[in-house]
Amino acid sequence: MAATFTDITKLVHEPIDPVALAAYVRANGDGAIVIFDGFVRDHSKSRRTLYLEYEAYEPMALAKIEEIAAHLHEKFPIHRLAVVHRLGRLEIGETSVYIAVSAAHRAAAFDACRYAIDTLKRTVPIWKKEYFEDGSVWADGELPPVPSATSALKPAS
Amino acid sequence: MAATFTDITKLVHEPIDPVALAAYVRANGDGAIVIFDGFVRDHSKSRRTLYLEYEAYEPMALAKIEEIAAHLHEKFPIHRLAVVHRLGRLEIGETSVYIAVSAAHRAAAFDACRYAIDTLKRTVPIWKKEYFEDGSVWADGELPPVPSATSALKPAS
Amino acid sequence: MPPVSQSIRVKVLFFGRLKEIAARSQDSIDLAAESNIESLFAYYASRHPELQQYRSSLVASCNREFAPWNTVLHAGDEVAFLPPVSGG
Amino acid sequence: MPPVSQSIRVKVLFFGRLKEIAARSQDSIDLAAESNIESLFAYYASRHPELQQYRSSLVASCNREFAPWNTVLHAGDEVAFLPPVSGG
Repeated sequence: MAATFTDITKLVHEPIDPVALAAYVRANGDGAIVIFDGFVRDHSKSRRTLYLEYEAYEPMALAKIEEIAAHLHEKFPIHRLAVVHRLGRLEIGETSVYIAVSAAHRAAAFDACRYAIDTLKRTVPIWKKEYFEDGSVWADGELPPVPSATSALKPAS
Repeated sequence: MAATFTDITKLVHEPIDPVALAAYVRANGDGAIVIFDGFVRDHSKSRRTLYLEYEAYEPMALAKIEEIAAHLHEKFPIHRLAVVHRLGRLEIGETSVYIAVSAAHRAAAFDACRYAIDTLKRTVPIWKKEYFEDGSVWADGELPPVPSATSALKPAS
Repeated sequence: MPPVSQSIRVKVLFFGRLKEIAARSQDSIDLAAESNIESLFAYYASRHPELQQYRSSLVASCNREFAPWNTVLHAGDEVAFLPPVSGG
Repeated sequence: MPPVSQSIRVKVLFFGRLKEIAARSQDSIDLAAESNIESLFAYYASRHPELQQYRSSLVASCNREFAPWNTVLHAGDEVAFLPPVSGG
């Protein structure tokens, strides 16, 4: 249940610097870092991709990323965490999401890193539009889980 | 069952360059890289570590790392792989092992990276000696699995 | 049941293809008190019929938390209609 | 059974604490034909009794492959005694 105030959780509109983020999460008390680097593929379902555009519901997306970070600290014995997602236009090969997790032992770092990207892709309100030579499409996505109607009813005001 | 001739599998006696290795495994047809960076902790079982020394049965260790790489390509749909282990004296915070795996999809990259480090730690003949203020010890390790006596008997020459 | 006595103003956000269909990224609208997210969506679907086909593949949020469709709205709420997410 | 007619020369490597106990990292030794890895280890344990206590926590390799203790040796083989590995 480490404090999360040392984590980096960000949405950025410029290129992500992986070297700085990996250095940030690294501390001498750790022994392992696991990194996930997601970047723009040059194709999608056999069509050649020209570039991508990501948009987000920024304040909610950032809050959801911070929730993921807090949850990771509760769930896994990890040290520091960096979760950064880029928005706007991205060219082929550019990093869209970068997650780095440090821990004393590798199992926690692997588990936490994977949990982070899996949860991000399922619950953070970010959308990807793929641009091809003959047009563009919104990428297929996942529908986030929503609290059930009954439990989320607000008390009458 | 991709060819493995593009993999990097190395034992080195100088610092590992993570930026170059991450760049090497990255290709525009991929979408994900998972990296494991193992480095020297400043403590071991509550004792303050001064530095480490790694030694290896080098030709066998390299052959075992190459076996792991080949096995990863058989087992997971991954693209490129870098597995580098450093030997000799390492200071606190320095990387001892670096594994980077690229793939079209993240699940394969995570599975392969984790399988690589787990298998390396169990089967590759490398040994770590920990130096403390009041002495040194060979680290506890794992006994590699050995083919059973019966099946491995050589035919009479 | 008390009579509906006043209207409430809420902020509405559209993302992804919904933004393109609604031809706007945000709106501000006055609703009858006790309106819920479902009735708010129905209003926009009546103006942009193409929206209706996405109803089953959307989620909504209220004040930046995912919210069920029957969530009753209050003045000042920020509602967003969110297509399946595809970050990462 | 044919008589043992000749000796064989093998190369032997020691690693980790075994290297310290045997006070050498490698050796070259002539063995009776049909010797196996177990008997080779017994020879070194007779000269360095401390080795014996590690017998149950060692593995051996022959020609850079892990090998069972009853592996029969041949001229030119490279045998290594390997403590539990701790790379990574």
